[in-house]
Amino acid sequence: MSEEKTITIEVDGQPLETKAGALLIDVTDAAGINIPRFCYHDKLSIAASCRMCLVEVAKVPKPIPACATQVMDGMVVQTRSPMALAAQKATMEFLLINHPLDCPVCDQGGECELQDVAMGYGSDVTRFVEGKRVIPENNIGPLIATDMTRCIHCTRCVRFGDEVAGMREMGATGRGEHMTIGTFVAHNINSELSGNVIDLCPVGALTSKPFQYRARAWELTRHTGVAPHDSVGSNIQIHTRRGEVMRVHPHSNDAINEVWLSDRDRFSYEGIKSEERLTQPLIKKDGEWVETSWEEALETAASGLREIASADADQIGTLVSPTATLEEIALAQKITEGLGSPNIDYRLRQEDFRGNSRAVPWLGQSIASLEDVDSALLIGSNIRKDQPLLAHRVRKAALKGAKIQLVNPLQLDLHFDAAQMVSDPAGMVRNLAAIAEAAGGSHHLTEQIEVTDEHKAVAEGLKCSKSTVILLGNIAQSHPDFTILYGLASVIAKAADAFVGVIPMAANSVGAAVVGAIPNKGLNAHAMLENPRKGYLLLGIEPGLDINNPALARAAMSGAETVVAITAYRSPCLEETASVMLPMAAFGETSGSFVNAEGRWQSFSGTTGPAGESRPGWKILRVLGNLMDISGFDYSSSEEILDELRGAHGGELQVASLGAAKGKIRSAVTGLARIGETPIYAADALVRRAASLQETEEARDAAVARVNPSVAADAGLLDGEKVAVVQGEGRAEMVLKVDANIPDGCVWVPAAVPGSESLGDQFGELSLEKV
Amino acid sequence: MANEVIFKNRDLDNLWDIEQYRSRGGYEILTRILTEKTPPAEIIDGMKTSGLRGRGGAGFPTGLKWSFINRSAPGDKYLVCNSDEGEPGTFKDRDILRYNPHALVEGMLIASYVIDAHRAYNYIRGEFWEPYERFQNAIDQARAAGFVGKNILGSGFDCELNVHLGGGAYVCGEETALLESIEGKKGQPRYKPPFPAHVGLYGCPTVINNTETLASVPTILREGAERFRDIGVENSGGSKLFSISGHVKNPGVFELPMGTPFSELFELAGGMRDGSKIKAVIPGGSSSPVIPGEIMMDLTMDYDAIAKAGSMLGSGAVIVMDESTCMVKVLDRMGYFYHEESCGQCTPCREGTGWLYRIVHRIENGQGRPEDIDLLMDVQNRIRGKTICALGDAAAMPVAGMLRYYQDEFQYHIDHKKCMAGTGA
Amino acid sequence: MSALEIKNRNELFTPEIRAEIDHEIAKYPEGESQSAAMAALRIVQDANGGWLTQESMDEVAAYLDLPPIAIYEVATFYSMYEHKPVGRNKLCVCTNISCMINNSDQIVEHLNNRLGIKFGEVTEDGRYSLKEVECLGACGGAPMMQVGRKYYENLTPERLDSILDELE
Amino acid sequence: MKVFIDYIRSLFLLELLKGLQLTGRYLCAKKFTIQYPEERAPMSPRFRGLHAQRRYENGEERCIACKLCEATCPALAITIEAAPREDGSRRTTRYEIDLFKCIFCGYCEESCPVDAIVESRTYEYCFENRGENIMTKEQLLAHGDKHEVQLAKDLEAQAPYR
Repeated sequence: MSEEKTITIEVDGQPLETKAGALLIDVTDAAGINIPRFCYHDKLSIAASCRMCLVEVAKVPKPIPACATQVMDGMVVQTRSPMALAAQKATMEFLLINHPLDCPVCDQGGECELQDVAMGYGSDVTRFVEGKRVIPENNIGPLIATDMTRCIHCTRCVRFGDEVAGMREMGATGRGEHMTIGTFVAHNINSELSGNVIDLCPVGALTSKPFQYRARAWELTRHTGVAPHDSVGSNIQIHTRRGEVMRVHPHSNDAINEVWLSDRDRFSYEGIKSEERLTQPLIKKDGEWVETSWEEALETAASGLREIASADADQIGTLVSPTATLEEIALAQKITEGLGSPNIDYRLRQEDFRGNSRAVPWLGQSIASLEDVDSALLIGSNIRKDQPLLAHRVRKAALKGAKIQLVNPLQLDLHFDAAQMVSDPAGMVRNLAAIAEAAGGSHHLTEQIEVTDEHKAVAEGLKCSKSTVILLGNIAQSHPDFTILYGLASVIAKAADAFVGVIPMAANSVGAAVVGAIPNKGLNAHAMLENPRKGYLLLGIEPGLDINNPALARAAMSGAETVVAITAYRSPCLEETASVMLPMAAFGETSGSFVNAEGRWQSFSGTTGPAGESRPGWKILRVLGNLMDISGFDYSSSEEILDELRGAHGGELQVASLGAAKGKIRSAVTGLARIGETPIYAADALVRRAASLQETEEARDAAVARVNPSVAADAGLLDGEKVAVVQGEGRAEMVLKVDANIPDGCVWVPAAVPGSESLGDQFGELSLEKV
Repeated sequence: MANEVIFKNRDLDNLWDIEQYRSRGGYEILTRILTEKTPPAEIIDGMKTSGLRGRGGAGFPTGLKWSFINRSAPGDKYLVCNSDEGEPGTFKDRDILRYNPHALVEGMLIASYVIDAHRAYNYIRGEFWEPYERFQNAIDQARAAGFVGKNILGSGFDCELNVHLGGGAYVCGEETALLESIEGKKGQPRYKPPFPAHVGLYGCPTVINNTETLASVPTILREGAERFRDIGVENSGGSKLFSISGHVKNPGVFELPMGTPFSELFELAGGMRDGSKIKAVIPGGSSSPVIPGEIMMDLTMDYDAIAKAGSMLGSGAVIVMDESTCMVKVLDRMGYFYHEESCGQCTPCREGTGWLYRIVHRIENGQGRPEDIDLLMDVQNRIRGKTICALGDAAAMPVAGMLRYYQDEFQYHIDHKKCMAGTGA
Repeated sequence: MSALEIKNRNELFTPEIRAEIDHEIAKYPEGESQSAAMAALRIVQDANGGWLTQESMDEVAAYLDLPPIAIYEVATFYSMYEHKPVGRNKLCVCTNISCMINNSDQIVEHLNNRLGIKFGEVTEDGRYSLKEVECLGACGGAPMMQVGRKYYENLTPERLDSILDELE
Repeated sequence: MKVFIDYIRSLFLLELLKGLQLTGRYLCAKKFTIQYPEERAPMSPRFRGLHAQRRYENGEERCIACKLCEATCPALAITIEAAPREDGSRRTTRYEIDLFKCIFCGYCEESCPVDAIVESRTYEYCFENRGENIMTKEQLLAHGDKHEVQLAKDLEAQAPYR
């Protein structure tokens, strides 16, 4: 009420209108009046501890911190009066007495807040003649380099861990001058948002390890871009130097990623420089891969596909990665159509295609609005790992008191309070059906469903809130009963007056659906492999890792006559299956567009030239189209393609049903059921090659089989033992980890990790064998 | 006129026993308030009349503090007693806890009633194990007698009384640091506003009073606010416990009316030991600026008189130093104390206290530089008034005080790399 | 840490220690068990011969359902928590002003000579350790020291000797 | 009349003698010319010749890859790439000076916080092949090693004025 009142204050003689109750520092920032600060950050709580923002306020005898002062009507503030300046200079001197003079070797040099403020408020001579404080280092993992001797104790990193990342991993131990920021005990920082402390740290105490010593801020060219992994579409700044991507920073956008960036988006750029980058076109000649010219490679690819198409166009199948750009996907679709084939799909990790293919699976609302929900039901979603910044929004809602409930095949380690209903994959369907019944909805499942008090509680939680959202995540989309799960979610939504959405898996999943990379009466991603085609066109895919059933994919492709792979990487499973590899520009090297979870079209331009002989995907596809004499392939820029796409598909996204709650539950198994999650750092080809991310505990712990203690005991297996996971014909050896978070009757065997290439569906029956 | 309030019944043996305490009217006023349901506003008025000011050091009027609590606001309210006695020179609360714990229990219960708090905590510093046991015993006895717990004396008023032991941190004597400490965190003071009366313990309205303040409450209410007020002088009502230590013959705690001449207190403490001559007095705990003995002899012990002389009455901790005392060494030790006890949260105190200590320490060790006195003065000035809590000021003020009266000693140390003749024995 | 997560809350500490900590938790409003952190650390430290190991701090964190760093912060902030082994008798000698001007230096020197250790050290037999502490609020009895829970005031070298002899 | 006087003057070759007088004076005066390359002109310690990189006495290279020289170079002649060395220290992996671009302004030397890059007294060098104009880190260090004694002396001489 009074908060909304507009008041007038005076700062440095300048009258400012503002809302009552606003913080002085926000008001001055908005007016362009600079007050120096270190501990204040608009996304974190107020510490008021650095004392750099002290200003003089009329009628207050002492200087007061602008960051902790709410404005009041008629307040007269002076930010540069003798009293204010003296206070600011005093603080500056105190901060500098124990700060090392190692700017020349400090990575923050050139973009250091302390350096900048010291230029304005510091003195050029120190009066402190004693030895400076030195803090011993702790290694906190492969992503963040520490030099705590430089720390100025602003506690931004500590507050970030507590308030944003939801993991209190860092703290301020000791007291007084001996207070030390750190983990106290040497251990790695494991939050999936940990990299943000690098941006938050005003000095060089926390810097990026992969970027360490590699470049200076002043020599970098900044390009805005869009992160290529999750479907948030985080805005980023790609920093390049001499044609090389040096690092990635967040680009603030309150509607999308605010000021944050997930570690995956921040550090995956290392994958661009992978040794596995394909830099020269390759052709398989007599079973051997040989480097060749673009002309020959393109001719081979075009003629191979054209020959098959001219005999029977239906024998062509196109699989596109949902991390490819909109333009690339659209051209791949156009080529497929031009060849006369209806078979194209981007839903590589989906198993259940019973539902409506033409409906676009998307969030159904804005990303920002997620933080305002009162209640949320997440179905089959490890949201924290799959979509770290969506999880951050949900966490914000939870902190505001929203009731978050999850139906999942494993117990998640979440950073917010949530009720988790855990069961095997088939149980998820039953649980959801029971919740639907408890909520008063009806379904047409063939099975009898038992409704317990737990289900009633979930239903109640959903019904008695004002704004409720039901979201289906990655696990749900790979689930053998995705359609039914969606149908049940819709039933619940109807009964609870809620909103249903799908959390798209990848950066451009929504885009791929929008531009129609979905079979129109043709074969879907699964059917194309179940009924092997003679020719495949693969866009940005590694068949062993990016597809729900890699065993099926590899078998189908190995038997095909022509497999044209447009790829940025030369990977073993492509060497095994493809017949031509066309080197494609990787992340940061090509222009294009992504459509994120909320349906926002975001375009970006190339920041560096493509590596070696590789070329942007859209150019490769355009030439392929030309060579195959398909009309309408005379674009001279990716913008032209985009303009065409905007015209055809640029309308507002509609929420359409993806499936109904009817039919048979397919996920029921008789033996052990596989829970085939895609680990966070295995999600796509780029991140799989990001060296530092692969060194994190999260990545190192990923390629294991997890079972709960009772399953382990039944099978007579021990923690840390090597076991063979047998799924159909496939067999993979993995280390067994006993993990109480996995439900009975299940084995968590991840997809997209080394060893999983020979396995089958992400969800299905398997058995464990002793090795 | 001595021993009028808290130490009134000190002549009784085992005053810490509830029976003894009750034999002289203990718990009468609490019983009356609870049975008569005295309106809290009336009690607050009484406190205001009494002129009782916080005895912890800051001297904030107690009645006014209590009146800040909005009794009708929903949610919990808390009363916290600050027995984290740590100001060097102060040792009065220890004696209250040891010899008259029931006065404190009764005072805490009355205050809780006034602000409608159903939980009250006494934060006793962790080293005070013996006083803690005495006080805990007093609580147990009071509980057994029906003064603590649910539905006290059938009045419908509930109040749980508990002790929270500290862990060894001077800064926890600062009220918001103390609240953080009760919440199980590091004792780092909070930025104010909001003040504890609005956002205190667990985010609820909270009153924090010193041990001596709360222990005075029963007597004040029982014997009349006017009587208490009239014991003292204007603007400094009642009597006060003075802890006197240092080079006096009989150091100890003395309860004297406010406004008593220092010379009288000095006499009570037996005057100087071994016939030495008085040099300087720290009148209100180590944070208060030092005053030369001859000036001190003409002062009275009340807030205004001491303030006029450029120092503070603080917690009433008087440290007397004789002529053999080297003031550089004293400041060196005090500097070390504040440097060690700074919580580390805000910059001027974290970095500045260490700097002050290092400068004084090098002067003391014969490595002083000619510019050091100006530097000391400047650094203390740069800390003052710029920190979150008063610890920064507490560290800075003694430096200014020392330099005001004893700069020559510092200069001598710098010039001759040793103590001035006759000091530093 | 993960090992502790698996551990049941009831497997931490002995039943007596658990009861003591639970008693402390009960002093505070529901959901505010963090308030008992300091008491829990004190109890665990006492049971562990006067100092805290990292494991014991982790256990306290697990028992109170707090992130370990929250406990490390508390345990390193307050001076009464020890992070290195101490002697059976931890002699905490005050050297603050009132004690200093009453010759605490002499007391310290006497202890240094008699025990052969300095502040922060433990005698070889583990009987004594020496610690410099700030004002303990007994300036009237300066110079003074605390051993265990007891205050010893008005110290003189002679009195010290007899006190030390009594301590086991 | 004037013609007559000029005639007499020319008879006595007065002009010539006047000229020879100057010649004679310089014949006896101290010589300015030096016999390069046998003889060398004196050099200031601030002479800005060919670049060198210096090492510490223990053989450790001084350069810490702070990149200030690269930033300050007005001719963009310096190219540096850096990375952590195995021992974790900050070191250059590439340090090149393009002598075609270099204008010998000495800013690199002035900006260096550790006196690593210096301009030596060497001014006699030539390139015979394309590409030799780029001085690599190895060449710079080798040059520095060769002239270290002189470089250290020159830096010391300049020290009071920096």
